[in-house]
Amino acid sequence: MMTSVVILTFALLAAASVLALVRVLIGPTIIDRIIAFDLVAISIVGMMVVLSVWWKTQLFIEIMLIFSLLGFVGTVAFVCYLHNDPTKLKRVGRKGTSKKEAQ
Amino acid sequence: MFAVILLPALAVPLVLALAPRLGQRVGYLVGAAPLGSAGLLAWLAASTGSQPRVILEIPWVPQLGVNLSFLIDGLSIFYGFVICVIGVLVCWYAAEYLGRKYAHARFYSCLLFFMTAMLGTVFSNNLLLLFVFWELTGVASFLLIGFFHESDESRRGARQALLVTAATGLCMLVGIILLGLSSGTYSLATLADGSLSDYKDGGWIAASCVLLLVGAFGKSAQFPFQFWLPGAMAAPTPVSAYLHSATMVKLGVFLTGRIFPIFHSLDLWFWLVCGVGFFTMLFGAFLALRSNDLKAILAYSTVSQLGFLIGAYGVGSKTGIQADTLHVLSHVLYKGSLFMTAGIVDHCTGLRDVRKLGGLGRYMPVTAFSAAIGVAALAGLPLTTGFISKELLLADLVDARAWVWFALVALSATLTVAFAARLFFNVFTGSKPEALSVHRPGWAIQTPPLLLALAALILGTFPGLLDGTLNAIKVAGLHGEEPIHLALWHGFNLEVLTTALIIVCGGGLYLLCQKSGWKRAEIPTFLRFDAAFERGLDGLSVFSKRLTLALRADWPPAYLPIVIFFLLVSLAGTVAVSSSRFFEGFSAIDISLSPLHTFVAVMIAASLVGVIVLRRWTTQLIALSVAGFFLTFYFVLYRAPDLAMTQILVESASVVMILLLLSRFPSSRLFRSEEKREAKGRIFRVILSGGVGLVMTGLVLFADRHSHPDPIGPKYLELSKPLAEGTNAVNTILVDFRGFDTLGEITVLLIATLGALGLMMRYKRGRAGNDPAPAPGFFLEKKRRP
Amino acid sequence: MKATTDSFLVRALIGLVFLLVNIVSVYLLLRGHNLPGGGFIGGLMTGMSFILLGLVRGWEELQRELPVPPLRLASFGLLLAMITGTAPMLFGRQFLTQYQLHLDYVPLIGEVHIGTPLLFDIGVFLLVSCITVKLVIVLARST
Amino acid sequence: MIREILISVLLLVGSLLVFLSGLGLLRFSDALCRSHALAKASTCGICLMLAALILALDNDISGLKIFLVMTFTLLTIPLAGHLTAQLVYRHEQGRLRKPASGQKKSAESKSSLPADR
Repeated sequence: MMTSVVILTFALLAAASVLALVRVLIGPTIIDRIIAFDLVAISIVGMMVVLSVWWKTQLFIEIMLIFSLLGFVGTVAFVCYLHNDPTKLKRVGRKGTSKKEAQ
Repeated sequence: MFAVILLPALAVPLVLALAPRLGQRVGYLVGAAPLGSAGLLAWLAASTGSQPRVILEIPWVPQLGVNLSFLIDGLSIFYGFVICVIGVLVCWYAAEYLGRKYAHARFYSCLLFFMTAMLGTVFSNNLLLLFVFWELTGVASFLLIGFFHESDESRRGARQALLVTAATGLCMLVGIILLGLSSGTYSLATLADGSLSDYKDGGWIAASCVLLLVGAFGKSAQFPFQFWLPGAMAAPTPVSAYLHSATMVKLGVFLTGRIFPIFHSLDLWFWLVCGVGFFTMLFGAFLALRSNDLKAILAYSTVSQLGFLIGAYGVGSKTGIQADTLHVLSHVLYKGSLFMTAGIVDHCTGLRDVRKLGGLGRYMPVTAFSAAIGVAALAGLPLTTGFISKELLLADLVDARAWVWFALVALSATLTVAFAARLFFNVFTGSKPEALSVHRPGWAIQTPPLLLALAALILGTFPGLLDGTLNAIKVAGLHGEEPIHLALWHGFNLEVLTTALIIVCGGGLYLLCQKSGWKRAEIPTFLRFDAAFERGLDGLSVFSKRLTLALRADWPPAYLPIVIFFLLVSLAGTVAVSSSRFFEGFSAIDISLSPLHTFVAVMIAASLVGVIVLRRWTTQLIALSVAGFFLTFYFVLYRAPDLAMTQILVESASVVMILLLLSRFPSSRLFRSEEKREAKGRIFRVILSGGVGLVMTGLVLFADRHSHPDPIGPKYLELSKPLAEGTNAVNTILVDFRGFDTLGEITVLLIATLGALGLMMRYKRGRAGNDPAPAPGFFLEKKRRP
Repeated sequence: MKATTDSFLVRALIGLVFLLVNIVSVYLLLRGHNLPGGGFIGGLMTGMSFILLGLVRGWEELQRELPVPPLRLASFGLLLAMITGTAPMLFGRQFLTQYQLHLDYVPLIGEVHIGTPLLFDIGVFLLVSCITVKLVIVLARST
Repeated sequence: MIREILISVLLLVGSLLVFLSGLGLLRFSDALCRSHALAKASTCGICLMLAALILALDNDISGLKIFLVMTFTLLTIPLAGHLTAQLVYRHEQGRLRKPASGQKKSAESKSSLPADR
């Protein structure tokens, strides 16, 4: 019973991270990518929780904490980077569409 | 024994302390050091006699067979005396020659350092130790030649001398190692009496003999390497008198003497040594005839006399050498005095060009007298030691029936007579050109050359005095058995006839050239090896600059693909070559994909594809950190928490730093031009990275199949608890078992940070405009001003 | 990265996050010998927390706030590691021999097991954290 | 036995929530809503899973630590969401579409945010 639950949870988390990855790849603006990056971090933490539930070990508690910390630091870093330089936000498209956007 | 070698070196601190106060007179005090060494040496020679005795066998690097072992035998004692006695005279002469304004402390400490190096070379028994001291003399000569470091010419001369002697020194080192490997020992004493045949593989012996001789030729400025000696004349005259006539250039002769007992039975010995020696003698004499600067003439004459000395070793190879020490002694005496007189002339008139000098005899009679004796000895006129040594060499040549060399020696002797006569008559006699202002030199500066000249004269007229000492310092393997008997007159034989002929022709040649006013007396350009050497050096630096630019070392995206491409080609090549052995284990791999691992691997691959596909730097960075997160999760799957933590922390720290770096560029517009250029190389780079990935997987699989028989991992796990009292093996290894590595790592970390700070600070100031050179390597700075 | 986010919320909470992270990093450092953790990881976490602080509050202010210049602390860390390495040589033992001490009745904590590797680890901790902080500050302020 | 059931329920609900936030991330039309989805759903999901972990590892020290992890995630993820939302808001100012007054209007209004490949 327990293993089937673990497998199902894992599948769900994996699906979440796949979705997040898709968003990272196609995300129109950078902010979508940042959000997706954060979700990836969270889904990995989730996976670790499932693993430690399955293996009944306490080893991974610190790593979960570190992962969430680093997810946060990554987001803050990207946001601060974008905050100072709004030009990066604009759409830099192919074949000159960015000119039209820029006005 | 140590005292003899180290006394001059010990005197250096003394000199450094006293020089500021004593100023010029410190020279006399410095003279005491070689005098002390000479005294000690005399006591040592008296107590041991001249049988070769190895003293002081102190192991220095036992694994390499290098030990501090010194050898006392006739040859080394003789050279030791030459170094010390001439050293005293040179110090005395330098005290007078260097006026107020020169840095006495630096000069004398270099000189003493040189003396120690010379004594060390002469007395060392272990070949590698000899090499060490050999290179030290090279360094000392570099310092001394470049004493007037303001003038570009002396800097060039010093660099040239160092490069040539060091290069030939390297060849010598290879020769020494070859000899050591094939004969099993580096100590000269055992090598000397061991016969050549019993060494393991004879093939190497010829090679090591040639290489050792190349080292000797380089140091003694023989044919291909003779151009550095005239260049070294930019040194102050005491240095020229000491290093470049009496001692340092004699090292090549000394080495030939040392390795004579080992290699003389080789047939190539006769041809190589005599050939190079006597050809250099002729070549040097020819160049001396054609040069005008006083010291240049003396330099080229030294080159030719060294050829004479080295050739002497080649001649007597069957019966053993007769009186090589006599040849060396006579050359030291007259060449030393000639250099010193040249120094006095230069000191008093400030000129060194023979054509502008004349009639100085009236102003400095004592110098003229000693110059006359020196020139007579150089030309080999009777009543001087020069005559006796030339006679002996000619006698050897006649015995050995080597008529080719005999003619060569005779020819170069006539040329020597010609330029020797020019040296004396054009400078000291004849009318004094009015433009010349001459002030009379003090008697103190004239006595050292006078002493040397008188010694040459007295020993020339009464050679018998030398018989006792020459027989005493015979070396078993080197010198012939029967005692030498020197006499002024050996009766009416071929040598006397040729000498008379030489003198007459030489005089005729001198008169001929005098009449033609020495117009053709300048060295043709194709013979100017030193100019060619300089051009070679400059060409080298230009080539390297162009190469770095061609490789676009400053624009990483351009040269990284090339580097990776070659990595790929080499790896793929090795795999292809040994493909059978490489792939034989692969069939046994069980491809059981656990769903979890594959999922994570797929995710990593997907996010990396994202990195390639996405356009802008920031988006690529996000995709990259996603890949990093998944990679860390991989470690978690393998139950490696420490590793996962470190990996993720380092990775996100670097992501933040890259972001900071990115925010430095005002906007991505700046990269427009770069990105255009990047686009077309993209496919090539994708294939390249694919290739690297493939090769890496291959290597990993290969390594997996051939793991080490008894890996150390498990041992650490067992020992971690009992020894280090810690259950976390990763940390106990880091801190306890391999604590030393960690210590090293954190030191490196600190140093690397300081380096990085240096670069970043420099860049910051650069932008503030007050820093002349902006940070190197930031291609932004160089190519385009944003 | 001159001005950072001006949202009040982040500025207020970052202090709490900073505190939490540093507690965990010291905890990781101290238990390093027996459980996953250790000098490097602790040092990096502290470094990250300072980076976080700098990101939110601005680098100049962080530079001013730092109690002690980071490079000096880093070199002190190296010195500490060096001392723990060379000290045993004074007693005739080999370089870097480690000593362990087992205390049973420490008043507050009970049974404690400390040793010189801990000192070594603290040295590493100081060095790594200060280096990360210094590098990031200089990199940020040089834009 | 009850513990097993409780753990599995918590785990399933938690991961479901995280999955939903992923889905939301993909389905929502513009960045603001996406940050909204991220901030709320995934935090709750993670906390539930951590609670399951507390139950799974029954020794109390690790429970305390997990509680610390829980507070940390509760603290940071919404903060991240807030930051991104603020950035989007500051960047877009007036151009965000009004709250959908009528169903019709919101359907046809394309995402005003410029898409960025």
